Parts: sequence; structure tokens; C-alpha cells
Amino acid sequence: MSIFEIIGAVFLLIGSIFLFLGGLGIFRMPDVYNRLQAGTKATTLGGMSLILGVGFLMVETNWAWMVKAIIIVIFIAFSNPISSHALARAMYKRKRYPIITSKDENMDAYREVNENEKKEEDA
Amino acid sequence: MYKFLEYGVYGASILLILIGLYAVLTKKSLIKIVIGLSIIDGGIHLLLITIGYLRQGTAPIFSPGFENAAAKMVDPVPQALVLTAIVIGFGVTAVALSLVIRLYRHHRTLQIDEIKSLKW
Amino acid sequence: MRKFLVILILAVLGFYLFEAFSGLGLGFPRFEHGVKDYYLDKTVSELHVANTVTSIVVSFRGFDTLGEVTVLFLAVSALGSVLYKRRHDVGSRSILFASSGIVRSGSKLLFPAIILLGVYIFIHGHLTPGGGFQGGAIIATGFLLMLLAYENFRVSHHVLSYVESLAGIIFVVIGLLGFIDGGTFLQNFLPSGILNELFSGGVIGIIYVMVGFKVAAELTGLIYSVLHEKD
Amino acid sequence: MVGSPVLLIAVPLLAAFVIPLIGMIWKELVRIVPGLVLAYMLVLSVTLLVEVNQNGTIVETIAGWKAPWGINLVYSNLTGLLATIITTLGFLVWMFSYRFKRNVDFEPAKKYFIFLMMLVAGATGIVITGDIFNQFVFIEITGISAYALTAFYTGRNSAEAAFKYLMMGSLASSFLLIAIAIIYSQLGTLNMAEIASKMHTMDPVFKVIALIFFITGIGIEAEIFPLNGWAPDAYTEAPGPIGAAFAGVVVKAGIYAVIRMVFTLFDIPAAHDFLITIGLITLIVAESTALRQEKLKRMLAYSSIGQMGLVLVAFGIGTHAGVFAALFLMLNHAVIKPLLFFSGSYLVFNSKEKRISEVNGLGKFMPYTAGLFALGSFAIVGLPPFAGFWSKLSVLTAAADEGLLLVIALVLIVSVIEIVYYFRVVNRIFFQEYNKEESVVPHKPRFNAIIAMTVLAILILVIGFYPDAVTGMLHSASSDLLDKSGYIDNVLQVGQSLIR
Repeated sequence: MSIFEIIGAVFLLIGSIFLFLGGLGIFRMPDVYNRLQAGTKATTLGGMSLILGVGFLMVETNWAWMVKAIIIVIFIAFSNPISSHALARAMYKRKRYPIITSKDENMDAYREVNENEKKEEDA
Repeated sequence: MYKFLEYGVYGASILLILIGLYAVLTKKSLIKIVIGLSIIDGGIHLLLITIGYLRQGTAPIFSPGFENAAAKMVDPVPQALVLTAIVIGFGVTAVALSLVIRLYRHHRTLQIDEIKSLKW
Repeated sequence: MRKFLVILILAVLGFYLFEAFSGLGLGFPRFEHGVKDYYLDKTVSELHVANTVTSIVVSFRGFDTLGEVTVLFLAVSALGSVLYKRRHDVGSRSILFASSGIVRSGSKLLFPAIILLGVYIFIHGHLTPGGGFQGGAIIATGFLLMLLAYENFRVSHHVLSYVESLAGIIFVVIGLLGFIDGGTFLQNFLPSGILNELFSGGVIGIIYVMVGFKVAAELTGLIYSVLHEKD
Repeated sequence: MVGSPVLLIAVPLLAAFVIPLIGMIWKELVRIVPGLVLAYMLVLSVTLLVEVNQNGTIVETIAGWKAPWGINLVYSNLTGLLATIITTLGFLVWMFSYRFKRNVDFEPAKKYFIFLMMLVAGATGIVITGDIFNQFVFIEITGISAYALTAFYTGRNSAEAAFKYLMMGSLASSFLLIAIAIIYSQLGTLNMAEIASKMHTMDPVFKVIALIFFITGIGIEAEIFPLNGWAPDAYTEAPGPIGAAFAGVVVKAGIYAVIRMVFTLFDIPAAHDFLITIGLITLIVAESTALRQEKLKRMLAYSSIGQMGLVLVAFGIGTHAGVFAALFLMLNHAVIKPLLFFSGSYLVFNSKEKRISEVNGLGKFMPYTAGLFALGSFAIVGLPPFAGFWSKLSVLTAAADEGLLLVIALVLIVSVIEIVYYFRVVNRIFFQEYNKEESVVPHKPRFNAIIAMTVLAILILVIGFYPDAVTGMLHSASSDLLDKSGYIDNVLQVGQSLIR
């Protein structure tokens, strides 16, 4: 077993653990935003490490796999956060506000921005 | 173990077909009926693909150096059929959804009870 | 009551289906003289195509593919005719709201990559998994992304219908050329090349590229006309 | 060689792709080109039929792969006859509706003609193909065109009828796919001739299940009894000529698919009894429902379903005489029912509800159309000098040869019912007073519509007074259907192997 295969196996393990945690988070978390953060942050990391792991496993037989894996990782690094951002924003626009237990009035800073925009539109 | 897998795959596809039929026959919302139709399609595609499966078979693609590997390949015909069937199912679903939009425009509702001539 | 009846009928149907299919067996060659072996043999020895599924879809059962492309074409036309409204009763409210700057610049970055991937997939349809339908669908998702990100992104209906019609015409004309040249419809009339090279397989590659263009144009048009459905 | 059966499919498809482009040049071309294509199909199918009569069945391979491997088209006496019927009706429907959408916007008119052409091409494909999966694809082409044509008028409630039709059609095509999956899993082939030659090796359990799924799948187009819920609504809500196209084109293709399954593919003797039973049920239920209808097109739709039941009964008899009678019925129905739909749709042209009670006294104002409607009614109930008489007579003699007295009795009873409800309408047209409040405003048929109707009327009279004109063709078609081994030999031994 070469060093690359061990690295690859470790990456695969990390990736699958994070994917599992992401799935668990979607199941356990209370509201949309918490679920989104479990479901997208964890799976971004999980998916990236899975694909890198596959690239490392194959790097000795065919180095082209590693290049492809890196391209896919870059693609995921772009697309996953953007899509989760769009989801969260869409939920906010539909007036599903996050659950806030803290007494601090300024916790949800985005709400003001949103309401100001609304007023400008109405005016 | 292998027997279990066999029952599992066929059972899953038949279960999908039955779930879809249940949705089509009992649900009141037009959108849910259309979803039911596409679930049936999914079950049938799974069924077709399963028929072509070969134990420890490879994909039916000849890569360089493996020109004589035909004996170990899975059956490619159901895959081609499923490709056709998916596209056709997609077309039918699109037409169905457009009809749903027309019905909504006309009646302002998606409930099948309130659309008179759909009851029979 | 009705639900109970339906469940009863479905249970009976499911029982018989399951009885039938569990007797079928899984994962072993089931028949001795099926068409499959012939396909696997001739794909390499005569058509010089690596992907057997592609050779079946485009050559052995190419007539099906022609019909399938027609089904998509008809579905798009049907969508247009079912949702057709005269000019004066078109409303003005759009269902979309403006998206944020992050989404806009992100989709601008991703859009060329998606189109490139789609084109790669349908050009290499006879060598690797994939083909015209898959590549066309990927390209259409790229356009879907742009349509969602930019609420005033416009695709010209004329261009779409030009692409769609031309691709379809080329498909049928290639078939008819084969008919004139070899006596049967969709006959291969080009040199079939060497296995596993990009320019191999004769007309198969060309037809699949045309299918790719056609599917991309049709799916984009479909999404476009539903998305801009004013209500 | 005058042409090839594959052109019957390829040319309309090419035209369908070309029409959106040439519509940008000159809008009238959108109406003309489909007509030219349909006329070409008509000429081609007739010349091919003549060719087949002289030189035997044409088997056309596609992409150079011979029969069991590639897709093939079979143009025999039977399929050629049906293809000719279908293309003739397609052309007449086009002629009837040529100026029909003149007052409507350009976009819908373009699509109307594309769908009409594809409906005819798809039905022709169902008939002439020799491959079950390819038949499925053509069924879907026909189906989608039919859904779109049903939902064509945005003003009426046509979307409901179309949705109902689509739901049933989609379920049916799913069943068809299951049947194809079962057959492929057992025999490893999709070619009809090879399936027929290998069918005896198949496990009977699978055989029966596959046949059941097939008949449920195709029965939707053939309007078999429990599956015909879509028909009355679709016939009523679709534009007038499309009702004629459904009755003449779609249903014929559906019936062909059913009988090809029963006669050639599956060797189950009980299937014939099944056809008789289901046909009788369809006949009785449909005709007794037709008696109670208040809307003209609904009545015609139920009558059409009933006629299809009679066709199935005649096929179920299974002898040469029975098959001959069934084909004769199909031919007559394909000629008469469109005439009824054409003239009927002009009778109730200006009416919103399309009730039968609204046609009172119209014979005085539009004598030609009303006269043609009466001619069609007389012909379809089987009055002696007209076309329907000979077909009904041949059904009765075929049943009498086999000693099926119950069938004869029921067919006679049903004929009486038919006479009652058709004559009720004819009576209202000619012998009731025209009433300004209740009756519709008469609408003069256009010139092209009159030509289409006159052609059909002439056909009815020719078949009625000189039935020998068609019986020879029908006899060779029916022996072609019963000759199973001949079909297998023709398809599987094409002679030429791979061309390259």
C-alpha cells in the first residue's frame, strides 16, 4: 500500500463522515437556516474530500484522474455555496425568519436591509 | 444475500409503480397526479434496467485494450430502451403540466373535485 | 372507502407483478440467442463505435431515436399551443424576483463551464458514457441557471426554433442520404474510421451531435415558455 | 420500385421540422405544405399497395440491419390497406379544415397542421412497423399530437378532456412498457416476427401477464370498454374535424395493434373468446349509452365506440370470414363516421352546447349538409343499398357459420338501438319545424369542406352499390392476417444480409 493510497483512504473517510453528519444535521436541526448550514457546509467539505480521495487513490495508475478531481473540486467550491446562498435568500424573501433566542435586537441585521428595500420599492 | 438483493430490486421497482398508481388514483391535486405518473415511469425504468443486469458485469463500452470483453458486459439493449423511454416520459410530463396550467387559469384551482368534468 | 378499495386493487396487482418478476432471476444471462450478443459484436467489428448503447440508440434502433426526437419536438409545440394566449390578455406580473449579486456573478462564471461540459458529452457520445440527450439536457440546465439568475435574460425564440428545426432537418436528411446511397434509411455512408478515435463511427457521431443541439434547444425553449408564463 | 414504406414516416417528420422555418417566409405555406405531404403519403401508400398486390409483401430494413436486429417496416396487404385508409382520411381531414383556422392567429394555425400531420404519420407508423418498441414510440407520437389537438380551443373546457385523455394514455403506455419488459426478459428480442416464432418457448404465466398488459396498453387507443372514458369528452371538446380524425385514424391504428398481438404474436386460443366477450360488452354498453346522449358529438363518439366493439367481436370469431367482416367494418366505419362528424360539426356550428334538440328543421336551410348526414346515418345503421349493410351482413354470416347465435341476436338488437338514435336525429333535421329560439343559426359549409364530404359520400355509394370493388382487397388482407408463418418467413428471411 503506497502513501498515496493511504492519503486517499483518509480523505475518503473524512468525506464520508462529513456527508453522514450533514445528513444527520438535515434530520435534526430545527429550522431552514440551521438545516441549510448542516446540509450544505458539511456536504461541500464531504464531497470535496471524497473526490480528492478518489483522485489520490488513482494517482499512480493514471495521473489524469487527479487533474479531473481538482477541476471538480473547484466546481463544487463555486457552485455549492452559491446555491445554498440562493436558497437561504429565497427563504428570507418568503418571510421565513430564523429562530432567534437572544434578546439582542440587532442579531438579525439582514431583516432591516430587507425591510428598507421593501419600503423603497413601495415608495 | 443475493436472493435478498434480487427481491429488493424487483420489489423496489414494483413498489414505486404501486406508489405512483396510488397517487394517481386517490390524490385530489392535479400536480400530485402528474407526480404520480412520473413515479410510475421511474419504477418501470428501474425494472427495465434490472432486467439487463449481469452479475459482475461491466459497462457496455469498449475501452482501448479491452476490445474482446463482450462476454462480461451487461445487456445494453434495456439501457437504450430506457433512454428512449425517459425522453418520452419527459415529453408527456411537460404536456401534462402545461394542461395543468391551463386548468388552473380556467378554474383558479388545482383540486380535482372542483373541476366538474374530470370526475367520472 | 375509496382509498381502501384502491389499496386492495393495488395489493392484488402488486402481488401478481411480484410473483412474475421474482421468478425472473437477477444477474445472469437469460436467453441464448438474444439480439444483445449480435449488437456487442457488430458495434466493434463493423461500426467502430466504442459505446454500445450509442450504437444501439443511433444505428440499430435509430428509427426509435428519430421518433423520440419528434416526441420532444411535439411536446414543445404542444406546450406552446396549450399555453397560447392572445396578445391582449397577457398579464404583466412575473413570478421571479431579483436575485443577489453573488448569484449573478457566480452563474456568469459557471455558465461557460456547464456549456463546455454539455458539448464535450455530446461530441464524445460514441466513445464515453453520454450522448446527445444527456449533453443537451446539461446545456439546458446552464440556460436554466442563467434564466433564474438574471430575470431579464432573454433567449430569442427565433434562434431556438432555427436551431431546433435545422438539427431535425439534418437528422432526417442524413437518413435520406443513406437511403439514396445504400438503399436503407439511416444507412452509414461515411468511412467508419478507427475504434476509439473522435472521428469514428461514420454518421453516428454527426447524428448524435445534431440530437444534442436539438435537445438543448427544445429543453431551453420548454423551460423558457413555462418560466415566462405570465399569470 | 415506386418508393419505399420508410418515406411514409420520414417525409412527414422532415416536413414537421421544416414547417416552422418556411412559415417565416410565407404564412400560407404552413397550410399548404402539410396538405402536400398528406397527398404524397396518400399517393405513395396507394402505389405501394398496388405493388404489394402484385409482388408480395415489402419488408424494409432500416440502417442496413436485417430483420431480427434492426427495426423493420412491413408493408403487406393488411398493413397496406390500413395505411391507405389512414392516409386517405388524413388528407380528407386536411382538406376539410384547410380554411378552418383562417380567422385565428398564425401561431395556433401552424401548430394545428403540424399536429394533424404527425397524428397521421404516427398512426401510419403504428400500422407498418414490425418492432414492438418502435410501435410504442409511434403510439406516443400519436398520443401527444392527440392530446394537443384535443386541448386546441382555448375558449372551451377542452383542457379537462385533454387531461383525462393524457392521464389514461400515460398509464396505458406505462403498462405497454411493462409488457415490453416482460417479453424482452423472456425472449431477448423486440422484433414482432421473431417474438412470434419464439413465443412457444415462453412460460405460459409470463405469456398471459404480458398479453394482459399489452391489451390494457393498446386498448386505450382502440377504445375497448373500460378504457374508453376519454373518448366522449375528447370527441366533444376537440375541433370538429379532429373527431373525424380520431374515429378514422387513431382508433384504426389501435385496433390493428390489438389484433396483431392476438393473431400473430401470442398463440393463446382463449384470447379469441376474450375478444368476443370484451367486444360484446363494449358494444352493448356504448350503444345503450349513446341512446341517452343529448349532445350530437357525444352520441357519435359512443356510436364509434360501439362500432369498435363490433369490430372486435368479428375479429374474435377468428375464421377467414370473421376477419373479412371485421376489416370490412373497419373500412366502412372509416368512411362513414368522418362524414357524420364533418356534416354534424356543420349542423351545430353556431351552437354553444351542441345539443341534438338544436338541429330542428335545419334540413330546409342547409339541404346538402343535412342530406349527407342522413346518408351517413342510413349507411352506418346498415340500410340495404348503402355501405354499412354489406359489412353487417358479413358479420352475421360469419357468426352464423360458427354457430354463435348469442352474437347474432345481440348484434341485431344493437342494430335496432342504433336505428332508433340515428333516426331520431334525422327526424329532427327534416320533419321538425325550425324554431328561432331553440334551433341554431344555419352556417353554410365552405367549398373545401363540401369537396371533402362529397368524396366520402361518393365512396359510401360506391361501396354500397358495388361492393366487389373492395372485397378482393379485403379478402387478400384477411388471409394475410391469418397467415402467421408467412409473416414470420417474410420478415426473417429478407434475403439480403448486411449491405455493407
